[in-house]
Amino acid sequence: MADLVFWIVVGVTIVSAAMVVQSKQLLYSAIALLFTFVGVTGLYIFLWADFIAGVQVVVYVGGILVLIIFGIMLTNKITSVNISHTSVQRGIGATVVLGILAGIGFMIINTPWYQVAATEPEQTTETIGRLLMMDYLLPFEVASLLLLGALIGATTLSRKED
Amino acid sequence: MITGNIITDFCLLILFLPVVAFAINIFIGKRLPRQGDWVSVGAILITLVLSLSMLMNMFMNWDPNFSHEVQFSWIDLGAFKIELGFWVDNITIVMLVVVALISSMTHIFSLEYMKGDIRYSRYYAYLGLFTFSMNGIVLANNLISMYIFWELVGVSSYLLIGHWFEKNSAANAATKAFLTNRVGDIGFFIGIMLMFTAIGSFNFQDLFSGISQGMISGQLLTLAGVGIFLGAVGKSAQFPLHIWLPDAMEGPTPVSALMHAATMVAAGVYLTVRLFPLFSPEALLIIAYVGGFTALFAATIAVTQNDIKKVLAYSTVSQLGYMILAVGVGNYVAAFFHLLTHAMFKACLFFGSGSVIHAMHHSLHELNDQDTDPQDMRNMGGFKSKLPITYWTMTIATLTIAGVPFFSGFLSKDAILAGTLAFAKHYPQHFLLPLFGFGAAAITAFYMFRLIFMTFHGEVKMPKVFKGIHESPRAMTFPLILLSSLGFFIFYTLPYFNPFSDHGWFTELIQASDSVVKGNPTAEEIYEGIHHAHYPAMALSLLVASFGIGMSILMYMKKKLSADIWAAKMGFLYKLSLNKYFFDENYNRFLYQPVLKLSQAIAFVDWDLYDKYFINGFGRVTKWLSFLTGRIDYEGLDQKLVDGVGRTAQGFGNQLKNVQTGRLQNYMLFALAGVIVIIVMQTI
Amino acid sequence: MDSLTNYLFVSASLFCLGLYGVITRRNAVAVLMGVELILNSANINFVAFARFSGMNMAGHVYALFVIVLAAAEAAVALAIIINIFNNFKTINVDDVSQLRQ
Amino acid sequence: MSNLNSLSYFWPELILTGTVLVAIVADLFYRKEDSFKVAWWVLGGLTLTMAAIRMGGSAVTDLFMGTIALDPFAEFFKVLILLSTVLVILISFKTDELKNYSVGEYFSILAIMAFGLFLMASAIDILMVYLSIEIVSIMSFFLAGYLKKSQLSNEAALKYVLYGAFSSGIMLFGFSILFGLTGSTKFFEIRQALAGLENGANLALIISAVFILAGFGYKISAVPFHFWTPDVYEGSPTTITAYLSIAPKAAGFAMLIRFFNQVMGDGTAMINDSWSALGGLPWPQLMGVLAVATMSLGNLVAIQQNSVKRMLAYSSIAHAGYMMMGLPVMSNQGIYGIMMYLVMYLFMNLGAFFVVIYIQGKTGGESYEDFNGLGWTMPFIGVVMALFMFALTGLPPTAGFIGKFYLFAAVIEAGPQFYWLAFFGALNSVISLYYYVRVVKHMYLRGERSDDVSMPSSNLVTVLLVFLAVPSLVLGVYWEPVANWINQSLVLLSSGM
Amino acid sequence: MNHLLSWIIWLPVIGIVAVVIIPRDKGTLIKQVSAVVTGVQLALTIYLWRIYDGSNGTFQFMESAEWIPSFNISYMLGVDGLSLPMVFLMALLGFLGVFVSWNINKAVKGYFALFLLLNTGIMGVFLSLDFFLFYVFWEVMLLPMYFLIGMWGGPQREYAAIKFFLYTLVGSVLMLIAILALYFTCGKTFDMLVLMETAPIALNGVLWWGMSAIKVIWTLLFIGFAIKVPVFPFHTWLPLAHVEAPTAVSVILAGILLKLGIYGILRINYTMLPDGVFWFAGALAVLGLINVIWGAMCALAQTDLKKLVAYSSINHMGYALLGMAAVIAGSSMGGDNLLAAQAGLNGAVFQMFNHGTISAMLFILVGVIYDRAHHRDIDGFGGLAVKMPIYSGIVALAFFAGLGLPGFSGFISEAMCFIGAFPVFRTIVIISTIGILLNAAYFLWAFQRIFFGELNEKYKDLPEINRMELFTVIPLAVITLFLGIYPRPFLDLISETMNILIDQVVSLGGLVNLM
Repeated sequence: MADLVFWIVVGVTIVSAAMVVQSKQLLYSAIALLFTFVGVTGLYIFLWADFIAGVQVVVYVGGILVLIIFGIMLTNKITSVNISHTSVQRGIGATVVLGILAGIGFMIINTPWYQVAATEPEQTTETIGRLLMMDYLLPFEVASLLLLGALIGATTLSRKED
Repeated sequence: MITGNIITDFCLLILFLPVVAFAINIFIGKRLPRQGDWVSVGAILITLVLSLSMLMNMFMNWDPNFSHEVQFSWIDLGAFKIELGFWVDNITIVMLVVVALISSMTHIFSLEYMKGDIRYSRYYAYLGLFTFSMNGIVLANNLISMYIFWELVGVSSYLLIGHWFEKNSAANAATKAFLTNRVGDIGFFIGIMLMFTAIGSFNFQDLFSGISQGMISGQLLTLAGVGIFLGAVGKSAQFPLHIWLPDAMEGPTPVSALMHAATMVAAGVYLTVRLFPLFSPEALLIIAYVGGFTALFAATIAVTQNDIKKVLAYSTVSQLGYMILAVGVGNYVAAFFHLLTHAMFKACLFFGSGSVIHAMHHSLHELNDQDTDPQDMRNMGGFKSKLPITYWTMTIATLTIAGVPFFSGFLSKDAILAGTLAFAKHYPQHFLLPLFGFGAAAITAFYMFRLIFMTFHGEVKMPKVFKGIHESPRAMTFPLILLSSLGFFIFYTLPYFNPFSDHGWFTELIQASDSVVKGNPTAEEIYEGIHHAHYPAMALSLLVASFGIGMSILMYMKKKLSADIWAAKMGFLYKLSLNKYFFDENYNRFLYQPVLKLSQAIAFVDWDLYDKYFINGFGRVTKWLSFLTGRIDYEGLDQKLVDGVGRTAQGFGNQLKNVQTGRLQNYMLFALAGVIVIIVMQTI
Repeated sequence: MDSLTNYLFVSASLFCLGLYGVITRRNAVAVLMGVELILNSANINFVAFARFSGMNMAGHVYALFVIVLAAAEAAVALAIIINIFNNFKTINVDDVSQLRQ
Repeated sequence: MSNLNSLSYFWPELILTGTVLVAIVADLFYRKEDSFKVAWWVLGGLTLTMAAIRMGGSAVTDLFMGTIALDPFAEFFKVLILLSTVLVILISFKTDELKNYSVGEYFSILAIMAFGLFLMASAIDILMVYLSIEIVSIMSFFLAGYLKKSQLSNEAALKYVLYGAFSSGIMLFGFSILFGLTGSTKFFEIRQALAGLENGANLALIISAVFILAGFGYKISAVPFHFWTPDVYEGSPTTITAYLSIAPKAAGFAMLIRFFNQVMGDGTAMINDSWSALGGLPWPQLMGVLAVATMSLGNLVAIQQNSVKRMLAYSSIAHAGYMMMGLPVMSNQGIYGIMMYLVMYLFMNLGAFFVVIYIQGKTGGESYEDFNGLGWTMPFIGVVMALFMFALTGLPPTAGFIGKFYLFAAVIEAGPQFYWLAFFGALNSVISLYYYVRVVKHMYLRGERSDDVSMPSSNLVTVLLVFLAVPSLVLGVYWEPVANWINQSLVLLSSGM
Repeated sequence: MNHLLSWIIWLPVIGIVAVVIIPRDKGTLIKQVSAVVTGVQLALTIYLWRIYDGSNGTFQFMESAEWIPSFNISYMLGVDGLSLPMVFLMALLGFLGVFVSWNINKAVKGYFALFLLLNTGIMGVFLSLDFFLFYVFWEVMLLPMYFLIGMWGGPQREYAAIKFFLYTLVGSVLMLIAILALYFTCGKTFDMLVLMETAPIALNGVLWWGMSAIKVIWTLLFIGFAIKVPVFPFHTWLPLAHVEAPTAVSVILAGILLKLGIYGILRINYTMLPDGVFWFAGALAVLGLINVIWGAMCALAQTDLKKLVAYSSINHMGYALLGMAAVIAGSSMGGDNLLAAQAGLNGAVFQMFNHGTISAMLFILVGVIYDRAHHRDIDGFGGLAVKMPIYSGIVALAFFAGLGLPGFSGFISEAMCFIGAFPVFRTIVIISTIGILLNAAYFLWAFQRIFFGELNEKYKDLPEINRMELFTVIPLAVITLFLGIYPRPFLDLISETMNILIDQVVSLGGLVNLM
């Protein structure tokens, strides 16, 4: 059962991701992206990463995706939702990408990955929090500066100059 | 009595007085009274006096083996040393007198002949330079200074031939003379290098002793000898480098007398005489053949020439050939003897022709005739009455050259012919050498009398011109008289008086020394041979001379035989001779033009191909590469190829195209491809 | 399902699809979506590696930061895109590339 | 070192953060016309930061639980970054491009970027690496697109952001693999784990390293990750172009060196003269090929540019290529060469860009033709520009030569197997002569002597140019102090503490 | 004076400062200052010549100071018999060059500043004993040269200038690689004196890619120097640069710059890579031969007088190459023929000096006629000897000196080169003697076309050479003549140094066959 669900999640993720990059309608791509994000969230759950799964839903689905859809809407007349967009260099692009996929696949199979069995933790949030406050305090603080900068930059860019 | 140090001083004076005169005249000559000619004349006369006093000294201290050498260190690098200096022996002294005498005569002759010339002082300056260089050759005791003065003689010849450089022919002749001489000089220089490499010295004595010790022998020695001889071929205008000498007649006639008859061209002979001991038998044979052939060959050209100076020029070549021939057969004393006598009579002949030309020139000038060639014998005739001194002196000189007894030429020529005869007797396979000699003798007699007859006898060809002909002034006739009188045998045979034998002070004081090369006959052996051949040679030479003179009389004086008909009969040969065997034309066609063409081709290759395409090609390839890289970098792979159709169908009119990124994808694709490449490279 | 390689293959597929999107899409927003796929694939890796190496939570922290930065980046990118549109919507340009003309 | 203890070593960064905040706040109080006054606050802050760095002593330790390193090596790059930031801010006073914009944010963002660059130079944790690169990138995006009304600038920003996101995505994937292989984010732990890996992991290692290299290569614009460079350089405000061509490149090199030395190398650098690559992989030759490709491409494309600014942009790729020559030899000398080159490059390249900015203001263009006869009409500018051009070419006695000299020396010292690298480097400097001298040609050989001679309009321009030109020349004649400084800075934190 | 050499090098820099300070409307003052500075420099070099001890061929008047201790770079100067003549020649031509440039009116200030800078650069190359210093000076020359050709040159000056620049830079970057290779393989020092001792030993048997390191370094250095000489096939920058450069710059180019190449080969290749000398001597001789013949043939075909003179430089440098190749005669392989080695090497150096004076003279004279007729087409003149007897006389003198006429110094040096090379490279030397003929051919033919024949009516009012021009030519002519008659003062000065050089090559080189 769990296996079935897993493969369904995987299927949803990959198929929708393929739609993201394939669809001729930009908006369809955005919607497919939603399913991808959700699928990835599912994978996180399978990986016992509850906190990350939550963040994924909130930030990606709730934030980034909305942002993207806004972007699509804002850059197009709101009335026409039917926005087609084109692709370039599909053939060669696909070749290159398949090459990379083959390489990575080969790597995945052949590499003796470092694996340690572990039991499922109660929840990950606390550990993550501790890590953030201890080992990764500096990145945590720095990230805030980054966000501040991004904020300033984004407002500067979007502000109408007079 | 003059001793060592004084001889050195004399030699220094003889050498440097003319060059001082040169310096004075070249810099301030124009501002001096009489344009400075007195400086040069004075200097050369002092030189003459000094040389004569050395000659007197030679007579007083009768010593056939007199030798005096001084030298100083010119270059000293430790191992590599060059010492320059003088080597004075009897040959040197005689040669110094010849140079000084002819040069003085030329200076005096030119006082009148060159009067009013626009570059009068420069002319005298150059004469000084020449005398200096010639004396340098005469005095040299080593190959390097020989070579140095050798070249300097070439330069003064260049300057003097080109004296009237406004005339293209003169300018051409000057350049030609220098370049042709240089061809010979290359050989000379290679010879010097061969000698030096083997022996390590340039000094003549060292060379002789080195060769006798066998430090250089066999083919190498022959090669070195031939190389050195090539220098003589150039300077003495031997076949095939004879072409410059006739052209050199573009120079003022006194110059022709001095350089292109008496001294400079004799330098080649002098060189071979000086270095005779080091020539190997093979080299000598080559020398003999070149000389013999030249003697005959030039004579055949002289026969048909109409320009009075050209006849004399070819005659000079022929006579030089004689001398070379004599050296080749080992009879180098005879060669030097002939050099001496030839200097006198040929200078006289040239001065004579100068006198004639001078007279013609004046006459034509008065008539305002620019077109008539004052040197063409066909415009002359019957001048005997108008130019008596010239006529008589030239006739004496002609008799001398023709080898008529009682004149010096008879003695010297006889000695040479005897030598060839003796040589042929010893080596019958070289029978051609005496044939060359006797043939040339016959023809010489013929054409020289032809010259006299055409110029001074017969009917007047141009009466108008004839009217204006006057005997030359004393400054010009004096040298003529002096030199022609030196054509009598007596001056060379003293203290003996036998018109049929060259035995005299000359042969006693100037004695052949043995060759240092093994295999060459000793001087004694050669002398013996000549001695035996003496009478047959004399008889034969008298025969051929009288034959030549007789033919000439018949043809040009008595007009019993028509020259034109004979010319027509000879047809092809006549044409060949008249056109000097087309040497200039063929050289031009097969040598100069190809070299010029080659040089142009090389310059073209260098500049328009190599530089333009190869060197600039680097730049071009870089630019092309840059363009190519730029294309790839800008455009990526051509999008039309990759995804052309879809783009053109849908790409335009889209609202979003402002946000479309175009080539960005290409960049990313390239980056990705790069990643793959790197991974592959790393993995393999 | 409890195999590391499964997750890695999923992530590799996502990664490649993302790459494909990035290099084929002409629309900037679509390119951005491709980038998001790539980031997600990396995150799957991080989390999966964390899970199979004895719950190494550093991976989770890393994933967390990636998500945050992705959000920031997306915001910035969209701000730029919108800015371009705002500034030039009235200008009729045939091709976007003014550069390199 | 624990977080709390680390703070006392963290003064420069703290001051810099404070500067950012002050600048942001100060900006609120200025009207648009006065917004450039923010720069003074920033400059003040940067000066304080510099002072803090100089006073910091030369401790070698890790900070904040092993996320960043404190060592003279990082300090060296921080000084370079500060110096270039200060200079760019000063130059920004004189540019016309920013005239119609409120520039308060511009300076604040520059300060944040400097902060990011600091972290890049000292990061020893792959999370920190990613984070710092992102800070720098995002700030660069803004700065590149700062001229909102300029289509070029907008495009530059767009391309930059997409390309940046793309390459950081790839890098991130690489990091994730590395994490999977080693289970850690800290450099030293990673190295230890890698050292114990089996051979079968080599492919994974290679792939992750190459993916990571894509991110670093993007920062130093190495072929084939350089494609964004020309577009962004041309579209950005010229001041930013100048900045981008120096500071992020310096930080990128610092990071690259640190990463390949401490993670991919055997980690013993700065102790021995040379180190070896991990697992005996042929990194050196690959790096050499990339270096040659980078310099050749930069040069070849620079040749055909008609705009001096674009030429400088491409040539900055070439200069990155020269600097990369120091990497493959894997020796102190190589790193020494890179550092030396960076110092020299800072002055001459900023100088060249400043002249271009100045000329843009004077003639309104940046093509070669705009430089015609400049040597005659503006003798001072002409002379310094000629100096910068010759310095960039690498002719003695200019600073550029010394930079190249040390790089070549490093390559040659590494032995004959690298001579080809030196050969190509040499060849490339000849090629570069062609286009650099072209500027000189237009300045001096074109145009005539004129009586209408003008000197720079403001003292700041003169002072700045002199400040940039004098080191460009003097360091070419006497650079012993710089050499000593680098010698002392050649100490990397080499293991976890 | 303790720092005589430094003074000689840096004096022009003082001049530059002065020139820069003088207001630009005072052109004459600038020229006068330049003249004074170079004059003082010339006086110093003459003084140096006088106090230099020729019987001791080692370096003298050495100066040494720390410069960049961290890289073992020092400021080290010294002069020996090889550099002294070149220093003197540079001072002389620098001094005369100021007067040759007297009629420069465009941007006088810049011109003289650059001219003086060039002077410093060249002096520095000749006097420096530190390899790094050497290289810096070597490159410093390029900049002023570029500007001098590019700004004051002829119609194609831009092309000529950049071509010169690129060409020589290729050479010098290769040289830099070689210098660094020497530095690292021979004990990390730039001190030439030390390298002369260590390099021949340290490089012995070192193989790079299966090839002897000596060969590699030799080749790199040689290309660098050969471009300057210029040795065929690296010569094509020269005609162009010479033709386009202003007269004074052509004078320096031909008179000094070309010598730098040979100086470098002798100073560096010969002393540090003696094994390479033996390896390369044959090729050197062949290159010399090609230079001789090729240069002469090209000169023969020229219609531009200046180009002709330029190609004649290529031709003349060929003789020096031949002479240099002769050095191997001194070894046991060459038959212990010390004679030939001495003749060749001294001849080569002497030839350098002579070509310096002679070609300088030629270029000045070409400049004279160009100033008057505004063209240099040989066939465009004719009969000028009538109008300009003094000028034509001096040209004749210069041409004769150029074609190696005895009595002029060129003859001695050419002869010495030939004599030296002959024992070892017999065939090559014999073929190259054709050059003697071609030399004469192109010079005399040109002379004839310009000065002989009927006067070209266009030039019937051509003014005679003036005093200033005469002043620039006469010292050179006097030197040429004097040394042509009595070369000992010069040869005695250099011969000891040459002996040391020969000894260095012969005793350290040729011991092993290079791979």
